[in-house]
Amino acid sequence: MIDDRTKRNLVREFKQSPAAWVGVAAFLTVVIAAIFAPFVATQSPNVQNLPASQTSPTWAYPMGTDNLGRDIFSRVVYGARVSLVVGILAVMTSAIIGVVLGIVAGYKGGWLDDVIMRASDTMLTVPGLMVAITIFGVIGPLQVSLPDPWVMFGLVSDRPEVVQLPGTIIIALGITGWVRFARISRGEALSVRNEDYVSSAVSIGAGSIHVMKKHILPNSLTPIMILATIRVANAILSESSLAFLGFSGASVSWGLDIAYGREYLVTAWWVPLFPGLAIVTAIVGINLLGDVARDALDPNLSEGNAR
Amino acid sequence: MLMNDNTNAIEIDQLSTTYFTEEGDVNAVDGVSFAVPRGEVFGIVGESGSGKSVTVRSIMDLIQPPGEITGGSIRLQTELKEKITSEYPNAISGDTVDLRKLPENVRQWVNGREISMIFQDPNRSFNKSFTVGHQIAEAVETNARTDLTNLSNKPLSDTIDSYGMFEFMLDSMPSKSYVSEESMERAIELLRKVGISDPKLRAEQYPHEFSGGMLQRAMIAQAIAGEPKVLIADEPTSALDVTIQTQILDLLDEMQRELNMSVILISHNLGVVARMCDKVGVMYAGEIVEKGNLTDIFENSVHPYTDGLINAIPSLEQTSERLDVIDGNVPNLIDMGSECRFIDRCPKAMEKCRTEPPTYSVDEEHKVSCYLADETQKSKEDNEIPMIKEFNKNKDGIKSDGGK
Amino acid sequence: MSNLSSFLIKRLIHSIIVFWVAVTAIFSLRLFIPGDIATIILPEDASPALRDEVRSDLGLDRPMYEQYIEYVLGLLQGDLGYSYLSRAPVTELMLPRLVPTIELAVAAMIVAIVFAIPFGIISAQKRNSPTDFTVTMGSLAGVSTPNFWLGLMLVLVLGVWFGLFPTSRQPLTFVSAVSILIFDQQVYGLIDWLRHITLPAITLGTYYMALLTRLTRGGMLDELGQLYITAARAKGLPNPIVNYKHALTNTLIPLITIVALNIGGLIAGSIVVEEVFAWPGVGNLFIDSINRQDWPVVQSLLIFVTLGYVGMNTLADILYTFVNPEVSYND
Amino acid sequence: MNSRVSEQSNGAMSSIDGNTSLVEVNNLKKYFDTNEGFIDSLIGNASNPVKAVDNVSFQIPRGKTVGVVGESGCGKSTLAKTVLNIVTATDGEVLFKGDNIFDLNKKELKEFRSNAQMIYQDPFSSVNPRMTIGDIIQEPLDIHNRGTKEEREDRVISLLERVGLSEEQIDRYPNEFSGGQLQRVCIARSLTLEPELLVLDEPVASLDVSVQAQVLNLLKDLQNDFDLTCLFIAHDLSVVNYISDIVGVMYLGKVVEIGPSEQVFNNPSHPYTKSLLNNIPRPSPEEYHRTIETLSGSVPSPRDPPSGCNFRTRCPSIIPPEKYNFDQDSWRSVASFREHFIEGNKETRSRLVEAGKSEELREVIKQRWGVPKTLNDPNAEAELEKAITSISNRDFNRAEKKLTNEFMSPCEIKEPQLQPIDGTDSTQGSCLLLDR
Repeated sequence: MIDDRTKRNLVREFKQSPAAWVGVAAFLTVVIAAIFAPFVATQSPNVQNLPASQTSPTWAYPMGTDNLGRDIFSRVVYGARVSLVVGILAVMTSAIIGVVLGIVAGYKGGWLDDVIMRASDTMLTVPGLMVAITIFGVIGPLQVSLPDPWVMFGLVSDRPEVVQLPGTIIIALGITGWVRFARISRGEALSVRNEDYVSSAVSIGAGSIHVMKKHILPNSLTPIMILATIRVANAILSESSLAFLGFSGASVSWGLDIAYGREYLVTAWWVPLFPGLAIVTAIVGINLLGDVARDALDPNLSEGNAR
Repeated sequence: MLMNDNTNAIEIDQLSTTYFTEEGDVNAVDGVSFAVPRGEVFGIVGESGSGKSVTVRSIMDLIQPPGEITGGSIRLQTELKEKITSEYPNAISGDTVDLRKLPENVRQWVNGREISMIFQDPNRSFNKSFTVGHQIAEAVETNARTDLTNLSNKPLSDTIDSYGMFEFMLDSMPSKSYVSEESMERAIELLRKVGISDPKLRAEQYPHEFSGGMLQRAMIAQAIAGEPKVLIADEPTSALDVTIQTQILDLLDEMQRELNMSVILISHNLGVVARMCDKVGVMYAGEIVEKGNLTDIFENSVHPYTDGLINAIPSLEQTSERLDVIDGNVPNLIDMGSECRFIDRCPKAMEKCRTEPPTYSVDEEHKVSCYLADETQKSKEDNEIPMIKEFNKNKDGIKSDGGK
Repeated sequence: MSNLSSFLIKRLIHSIIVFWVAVTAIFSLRLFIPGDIATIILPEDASPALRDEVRSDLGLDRPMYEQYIEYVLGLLQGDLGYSYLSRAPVTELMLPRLVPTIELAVAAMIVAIVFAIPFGIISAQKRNSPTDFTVTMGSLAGVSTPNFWLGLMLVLVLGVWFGLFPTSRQPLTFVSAVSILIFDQQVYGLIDWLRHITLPAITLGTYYMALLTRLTRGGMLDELGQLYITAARAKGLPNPIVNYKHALTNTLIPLITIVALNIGGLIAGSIVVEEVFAWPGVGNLFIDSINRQDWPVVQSLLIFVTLGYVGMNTLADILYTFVNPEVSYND
Repeated sequence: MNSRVSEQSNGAMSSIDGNTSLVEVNNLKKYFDTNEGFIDSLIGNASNPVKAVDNVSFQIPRGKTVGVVGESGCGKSTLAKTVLNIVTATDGEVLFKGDNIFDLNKKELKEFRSNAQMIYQDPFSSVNPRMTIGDIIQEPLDIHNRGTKEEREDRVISLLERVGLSEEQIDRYPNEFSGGQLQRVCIARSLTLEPELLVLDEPVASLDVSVQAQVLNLLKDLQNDFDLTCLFIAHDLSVVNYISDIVGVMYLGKVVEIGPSEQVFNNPSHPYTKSLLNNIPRPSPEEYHRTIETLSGSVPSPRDPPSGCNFRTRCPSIIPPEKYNFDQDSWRSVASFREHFIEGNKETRSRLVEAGKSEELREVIKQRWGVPKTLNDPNAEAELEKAITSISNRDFNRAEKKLTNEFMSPCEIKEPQLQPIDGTDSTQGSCLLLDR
């Protein structure tokens, strides 16, 4: 998928803009924390150690402890897991549904286009967060727990074997997300459809499946990729907001810890501070990577001499 | 031809503009020189990538980063010489003013008053959110507000900078508008002058309600608002149909004669150039390779590129079996070597073409930078080094042809 | 039929269809609600007979389409039904909370626009300069900061440590603050209102400000690259006219529709911000009704938001046609 | 391209027998209706279609090139797309080797598609930026899945070399090529399936002169080697003259003149063709300030074309009414006064009335539309005077009726038909002047 021209653009991108490096650094820290959580975390996130409750950040507890003496650093590291998984899963589901519907609606047009566009108009009238909260009200937290591979293979001990994920949030974000993808890919399909290379393929006798696969989709990918990065960032924001409001099934989550830390805002300011910083780091990383992807994938951003 | 008798409205000498891109320094314009006597039309012909558009935008100081004018001088004949001499003595050379030696704001002020420009695509040259009449009146208003012909005693740069952020805030109040009543009248008068029917009504309309030809007329009206000495037309009719093109070319001709302007006409269409121009310069890869009057260029041209260009056009009268063709493509202008830039496409390339050919004078007006000129007529070789030429001119202004 | 009026009617019909579909979707929530309404309302030990009586009283035993028609007709007359818990009409519950939410939303929008437009312009003017870099990084941070965490931090730093802003909860409404100003010429009402609304407005407005700055900067850069700007410079126009009169107007026109489209984001944001500042707005009511399964209130709030959104969008489209001359004639 | 002389004998138009013409277009119409949405019909927006192609008929003889020229908005591009059934026609038929391509079923249509290819104006937008050059040329073979993988690759390489590109460029991307090179790739792609018919929609319009010459030479050679029949659309008459055997001139959706290009270019008969040829600046010193009689105004909107002959609003030789003898200038001035007055809005009429009595009114009319003080034909002058007096005493309808009855040109009533022009072999023109 990555052709050599995109590689050249990527190299140029990283050579020139420091922002690209910051983006990669931020994103990688979050990804590594998420994948190797048991190793990175100094102790299990749920272990309570009452005598050490509310200690300010020291070497033993780099981010201090909450009132039950739980190590904030470990909780933040495990929180990365929930946020990333939710972000990626939600965006993947909404991307697949949205892009397929959008491309077909944009290229085929006709009644399918009208139906999809009317449905997406209606979905957009209510903000995603409210829809998510309503769905939560209807079907409850729907906890999903996945076994932690590291612990399962016994590579590490006294860490939680199970990762609890907020099922409802993933579904809700998936449902509200597809609309954005549908609109973007429909717009792209509409504009690509008028290009001469598409009408040339049609005039050679290509079927619509062939045209959509070979011409419409590849040339609509750039804006979809950029939207994907924005939606991942947005999903993480929504997940933490919902957790903050109490609508999340996960046991460890950045939003939850911030809500939890609210009472101790004055006495132990570090409890709500660090999870928030973690969220900002993750989203800044993703947004910067989105900018890099946009420049790298742009087909006409190449070295043609000054015409 | 830097004739001393002040017949030249504008003289361009060794103008160079370079684009500093990541891939390398593209010298889009490299040592271009020509002069346009008052009331004459000078045509610049060339294909895309030859640098003709960059040349005229450099004259108007419209080059945006990463582009930059890196050399040469743009000398303009202007009655305001005394005013300028008193404040910017170093900008004076002979009886002309070198625009490149003027500060940025004065240079900007010259646009629209001494030199103005019309562009190829009229639809994109007007702001779609304002009426055509208003935009023309803007041009009139700018000239009126800093009209120096009455040579007020205030220094030049003060009058120019009199319009800043504060004045703009004031003018954008609904009650007060930058454009005064008189300017609007003058704009309507200009619209009538360029042949637009019921101009009062049309002035209130927006650019998208004009046809291509009508909008180009409006652009010409806007360009002559300040009665400039020099008018630059960058491919004025390339986006128009043939029948409309003739109307616009006739209008340009009429305006040029009426205001006795010098015109620099840019075009890739040799027919348009033949119809309008007194003298023609053929540009290739950032240089003027041949320049002269119409018969020099169309009938006894020396440079192989000029021949190739003329023979490549299919003729209307008879149907030739095959067009004789220049093979290959325009070279990439990054870090050009010193050899002739046409060398790898030239059917008559010689070994000595490896070094940059000097400019030969076939006759008084006909200049060509190609060794073939040397071969054919053994014409007067002229390769004075530019520095000495500069010195000669200032010393006693003797006539010295030079420049490619 | 002039082009313009046929465009307006087309736009209205479109909005009505969208609103109607949304209302139907919200109504159909009733099918998915877990358990039985009566069980939610009555204590566990209530007898089945009592439950049936409550159900028929609320009209839940009639076929679904009848309930739907009754619901829609009720909507048209502004009757949003009764809260399951407090038995009070939903309108009574909602209206008093409307004012604080609208105040907050408008304040947040003002904060966003007042800072975003100038920042966007300056960073576009001085491209790749230090100011441009700081503004871009600032707006990136603004877009990546969760508003509830930002609120907490503002309260901590500005409220607790520096004590500039009150952290207590009883704000006056703008109307009462102004009435104090007018009737008994006391300015304390207004100051108090201002001190209370600043932090929530900044919290809610930050995301918006960052978004608008990026859009203004991008739009301005696009416009400055257009041929008509080069032509304006060739005309000898002074810089303020070229940059602000020509480039800025064309940058702002598309922003109208984008701002309207993002109203949804603002309402969602206000739910979270109201939770952080315990702001007595519609957001709080929404969360309580969800937690307490008070569905009529939830549905009415959803419909209210939809109405607001559809209304704002139609308004934005109409405004867009008046501002952008090209659109109104040949839509 | 066999030389022009031999072609004269079997005149393209005269021999109507089926086998010499590969394509026959009869009464082709394509109307674009903008207001047919569901909500539009609800509000009752009247639908006035844009008549892009309005009843066009011509033949393309096998092995020949038919050129179509005309200004922008005359419908030549729509014609190209409708002939290949890429855009569905409103009416009429297109016979390819005898059978109408509009009635073909899906399979037959795909077969026709492999036989008829199209080349577009902008090379940069007619190739998929994300495909390599090799894939682009090979795509037609993949669509019709002809031959094995190796056969397809060999075919692509041979075509690449045939159009003047080299084999190593096969894996390069479009943004590494110039406009001229990309147009060669499009030509190679169109020849992969060895079509019989090639439709070219302004193929060299966006290329520079030297590159244009290279592509035109390539097209001429390929037409002989591949025995192609071409429909060549362009706005540049010299290019069409160079490449086509038969030329059709279009104006506002209709063909106003069609015939052997030698004939049409050297002695055109239709006034529009004459002024089109006259308006083109020649690249030679004699062109300097050559006086050209320019056409007034611009192309009217295709949404409501002028009644009768579409060209009448700009025609330099519009036919005056038979009953008076007018010279062309005074007739044109009276016609334009009448037209402005009848469809003129309140403002034009009120300005006329303010002028007061008929003498000053006559002066205003002379000044505004150039109507001479006294017409040379006495009874025409009398009629005009009557009309003007009724205007001055505000009786607009009487003035309108008078002007319409007395000063109506046949060009405004009768719509000219395309019919052979005597004195030419097989050239057709549609102008009332021709059947005098």
